[in-house]
Amino acid sequence: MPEISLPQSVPLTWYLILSAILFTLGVAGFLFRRNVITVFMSIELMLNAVNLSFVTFSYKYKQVDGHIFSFFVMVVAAAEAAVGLAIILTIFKNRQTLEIDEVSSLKN
Amino acid sequence: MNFFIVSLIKSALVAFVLLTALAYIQWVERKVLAHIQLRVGPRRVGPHGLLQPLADVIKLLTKEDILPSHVNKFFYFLAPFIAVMFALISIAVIPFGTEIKIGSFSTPMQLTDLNIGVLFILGLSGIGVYGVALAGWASNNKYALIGGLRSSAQMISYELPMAMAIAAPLLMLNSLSFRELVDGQGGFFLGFIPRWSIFQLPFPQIVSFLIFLIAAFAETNRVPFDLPEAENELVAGFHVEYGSMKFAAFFMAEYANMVTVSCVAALLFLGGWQPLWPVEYGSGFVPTIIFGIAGLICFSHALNPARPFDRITLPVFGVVFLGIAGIFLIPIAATILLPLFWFLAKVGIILFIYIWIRGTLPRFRYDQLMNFAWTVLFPLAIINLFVTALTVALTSK
Amino acid sequence: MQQLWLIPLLPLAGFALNGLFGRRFSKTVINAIAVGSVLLAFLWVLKSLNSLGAFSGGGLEVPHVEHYFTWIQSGVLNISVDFAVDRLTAVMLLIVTGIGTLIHIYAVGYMAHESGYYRFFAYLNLFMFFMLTLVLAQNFLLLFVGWEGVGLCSYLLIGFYFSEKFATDAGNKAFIVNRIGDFGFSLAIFLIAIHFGSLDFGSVFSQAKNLPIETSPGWITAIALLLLVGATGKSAQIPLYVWLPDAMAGPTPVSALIHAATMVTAGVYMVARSSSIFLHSPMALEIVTIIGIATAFFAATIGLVQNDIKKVFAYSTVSQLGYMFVGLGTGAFSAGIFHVMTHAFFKALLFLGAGSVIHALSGEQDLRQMGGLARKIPITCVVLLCASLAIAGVPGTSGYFSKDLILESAYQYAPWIYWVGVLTAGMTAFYVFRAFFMAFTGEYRGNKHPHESPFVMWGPLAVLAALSLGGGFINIPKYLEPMFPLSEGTLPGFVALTPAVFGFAGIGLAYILYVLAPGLPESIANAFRPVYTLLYNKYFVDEAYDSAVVNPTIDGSRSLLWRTIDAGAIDGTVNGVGKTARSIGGVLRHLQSGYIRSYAGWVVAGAILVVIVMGLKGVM
Amino acid sequence: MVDAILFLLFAAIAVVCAINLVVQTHPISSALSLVGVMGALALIYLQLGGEFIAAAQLIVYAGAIMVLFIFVIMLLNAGKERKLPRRLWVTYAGVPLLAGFIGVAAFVIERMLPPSPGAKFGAMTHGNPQEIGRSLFQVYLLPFEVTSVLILIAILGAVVLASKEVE
Repeated sequence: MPEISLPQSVPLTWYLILSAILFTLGVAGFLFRRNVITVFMSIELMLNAVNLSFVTFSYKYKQVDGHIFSFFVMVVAAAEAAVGLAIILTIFKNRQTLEIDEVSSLKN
Repeated sequence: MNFFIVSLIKSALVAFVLLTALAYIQWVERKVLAHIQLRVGPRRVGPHGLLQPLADVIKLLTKEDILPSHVNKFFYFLAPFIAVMFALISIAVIPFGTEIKIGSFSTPMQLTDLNIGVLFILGLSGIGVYGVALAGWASNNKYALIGGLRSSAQMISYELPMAMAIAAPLLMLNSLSFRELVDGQGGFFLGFIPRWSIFQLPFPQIVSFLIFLIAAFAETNRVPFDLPEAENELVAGFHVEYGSMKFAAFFMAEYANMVTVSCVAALLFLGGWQPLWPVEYGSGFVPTIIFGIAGLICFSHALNPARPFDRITLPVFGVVFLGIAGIFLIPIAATILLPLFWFLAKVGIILFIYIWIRGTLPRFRYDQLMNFAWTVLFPLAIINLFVTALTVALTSK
Repeated sequence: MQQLWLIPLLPLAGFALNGLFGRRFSKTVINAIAVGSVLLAFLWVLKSLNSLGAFSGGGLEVPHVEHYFTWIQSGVLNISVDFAVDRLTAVMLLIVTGIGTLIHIYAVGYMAHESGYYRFFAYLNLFMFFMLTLVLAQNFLLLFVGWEGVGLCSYLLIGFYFSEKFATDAGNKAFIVNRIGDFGFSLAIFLIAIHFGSLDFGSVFSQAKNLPIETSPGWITAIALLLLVGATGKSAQIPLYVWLPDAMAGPTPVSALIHAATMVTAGVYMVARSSSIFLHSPMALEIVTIIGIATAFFAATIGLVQNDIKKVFAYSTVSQLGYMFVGLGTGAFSAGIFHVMTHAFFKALLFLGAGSVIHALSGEQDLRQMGGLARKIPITCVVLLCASLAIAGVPGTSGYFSKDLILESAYQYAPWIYWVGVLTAGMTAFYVFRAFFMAFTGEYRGNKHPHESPFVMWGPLAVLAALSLGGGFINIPKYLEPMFPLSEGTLPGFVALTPAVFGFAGIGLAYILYVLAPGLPESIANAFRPVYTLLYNKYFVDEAYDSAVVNPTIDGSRSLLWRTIDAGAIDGTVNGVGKTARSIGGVLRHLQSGYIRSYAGWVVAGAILVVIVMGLKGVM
Repeated sequence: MVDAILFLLFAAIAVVCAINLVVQTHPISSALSLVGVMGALALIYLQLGGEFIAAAQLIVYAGAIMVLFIFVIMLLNAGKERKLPRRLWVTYAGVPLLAGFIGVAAFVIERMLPPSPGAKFGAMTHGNPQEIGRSLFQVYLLPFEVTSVLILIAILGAVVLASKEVE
């Protein structure tokens, strides 16, 4: 079997690819899960993936800005979680369901 | 590789000491509570029940390991591990004293000096919640569930005031590494008042210390904030379904958290291993005197023993104490041990306060708890932080 | 820096306070704010002018400019908000703030029983703000801002009794007619910006000075004429004077302040300000003169037969403005400004006096319903007498000096203009005193119970009376000489005398017709019935405008714009768009499942597409 | 060498947890796997020299947000998703499509990113709290303040939504 040789330092593309994978998985979760909370968590997963690429580029350019941005992303995610979960609670109160497809009053 | 070996040795040492300490803290707690309530406490196993912890461990190990049928197995097993793991990890960044120098070789009395140690501790304490929450959820039992809910809510709520309170000394000492923090608290005002955070102007530092202590009580689910495991409401709260070693894990986790929090308090507010007054006024002899007195007391008691075997045990303890007192007189040993002594003394005092309060105070009601967190503690912490920041900004040139 | 910005800002603050919170204020507070702000502005004017040495000999020969901030910066055009004071501005400032203060005080008494009290004073303060901006502005655009602002305020105040149809109509009329003038003005500004590359007075006029005098009409003439259009709009000259008489629908203090003393003279000020442009276009000057004299004459003739006291004074305002334009056109700019000042005095006084009469008769404006008021309201009678003397140009009064200067320069320019002017002066004297006699002598014909006005009203009147008698001795032309050199050259002696003679003649005639032989005017009117009707109906100018301009416009817009274009074309297109959209949407509607995840699916598909395309690009 | 091994380790953890998040039918399992992802990412941040971000990731995300999630899940006592007869192609075409897309993305990244020196632990020293604080309170002060306002609004919104009045 061919022996694999690991590079001395991790190519930045690996990080980006990881971030891409995570993001795609997040999208998949968003699309294929029907539980509101899981969907919401998939969104968080996507945000995390984005953060990863932020941090990576901030490493590439040896600047702190990327970190700042991901910090902001976190803050926004926190706010989003607060409101989103409140909304979910309300939905549950009103409809006794977490199935996202049953919350489709937008239709017609 | 040298680094790895040293780290291995140190971590093994710390682990051993910590685990034993946990066991014995529990013994101390039982004793103190007993005395507060005018009881004797454990005294059957070994002299003054000193071997009680050992007996407990054996009991817990040998108990039948029950697996309730209705639980979610994976999480049911995962929860205690999470709890104990994160409780124990956090000790890694706690420094116990200054550098150890033996010849050319020197290493800090600390597993790793993270330059964001404080944040590290905060993060771990945040993750520690999962243990409790999962336990409560996985046991699939309404008491456990309520306990889990309570503790998760309570921990989230009290983390904010805690972080705020911590932020105040960080502001003044301008660092996040425990070692630098402690070094920053060295020295004395007017030559005799120590420069510990709680003595620092702006005087609200005492406030932040209190806030931190209260929040810490809540974080560790201790009385008066022990609602997650309130026996008379929730049977035993989140760990009602746990037995034997898994229960022990939660137990250890709780005490480990106590220790960590006390260490943090000592490091951030009480100046870590900085002595209470300068060496030139003989603060170096405090341990010697204390242990000496202890030894003498042992001997005096041995003269008229309360129990037959005290005739043997007390002198032994007397000798041990005097020996320790002697060790503190050896200069090389002293350089290493004095800081250790001061640090452990402070931690011990805080731990004693823990136990004391448990023996004294009743329990909050849940809504009172939440109200207290959000309407009293949190604003107070913010104001305190603000005042501190203002003072720092004004005093710093 | 003299902090000139404070001058307009004070009334603005007053406006803000009264406008926002006036509803809750008590009348005393409103008075304090409104009058106080204007009074403060006046005092500040005095202070800054004093510290600029305006009252000493050589002060303010060069304008004192204050730059505040750059307003518009586009290419070469750099318009900044600057205020400037030179002697001309100083005179205008004093007139505006001084008279303004007096009229504010007067209004406190006059409006005491009106509703919308705070609204009135808020508008009045706003007007002061814009007027001062207009006067202080150092470039055309800022001046235009003030210009439009005063227009707005005049609209608001004419329509103050907005419950009355005629008031709102008058307001609209004033506004629309002014639009025409402002259109010309804005065109002029564009031309200036094109040709001088700047709107700043300093640079524009300094460039203009070096230009050759246009013998044949060129772009300078164009600019001048367009400016003139604007001026005719604002200063109620032929052909755009029609709004001013109707503007009397507003409260009398408004008529006095805006439509007699200050705003309507803005046009005169503007022409005088841009004198260095006009001086380079003799043709424009000629047109100015002709318009002025024509306006003066026709307005006077109309004024002869009006029965509404305020209408009479309104037409006399128009005709006096005509005089000012004659002054400007004949190159005696300083005389024009001089007349602006004196006219501000006596015309404000006339209106306020009329207002006092109306107040006394609780709203009666028809001269035929008055008479014999001299005994009932003596003070008003006296002050009105002073004003009438002044406007009639009785020697020694303020009106005499300014009018005389204008007529002299008119004589140098062209004798026939002089003679028309003199004739007009006679008529002016006649109709003013006609009104005076009809109001104050003879028997009281009305059925009201006249009562003298309170002090707050006749106090200002007294001050104005003093000014209109003695104001002529303030030698404005001398003061303005550094800007507008006086024309020297000797004139035949009669030039200075004839106007006075005609004035006395007019007074005498009025005395004969309305005091000695009250029946005579009726018979004369019957004798010259057609002429009388013609005059009484103001030459049917309004009707002419209606049939010539207004109705065609209305019909055109109704039939063509509304029915055809709007209803047909535009609505058709809009509805058509709507229909198509709906039909397309009907198809696309099936995409909108209402399931969030299906939406997200589409988004993702798009994203994937983008990524793939980018990837291909990256590869290629 | 070590860097690579560590990275691969953490990356593996992250990916496995993420997949688990997607495939698990019970929200709490998903939540925990998400926490796992976050932990792994925090370690990766550390490797990239983002000390502060790593800590923040732990404290804010794992310590607060996810606890909130779990709290809500426990509060609503949400059960498994009920199985739907989902169409075959979703199951059998979805996964390969996903993999294919990820491949494309990876390819694109490889091609488009200019070659640059790889990451080594400790090579990036700007991620420490001091630097973050400095640029946060000097360069990005306004965004920072705005975010705080945003948070305030979010809190209010949450309170209003979750209050009893909602029927």
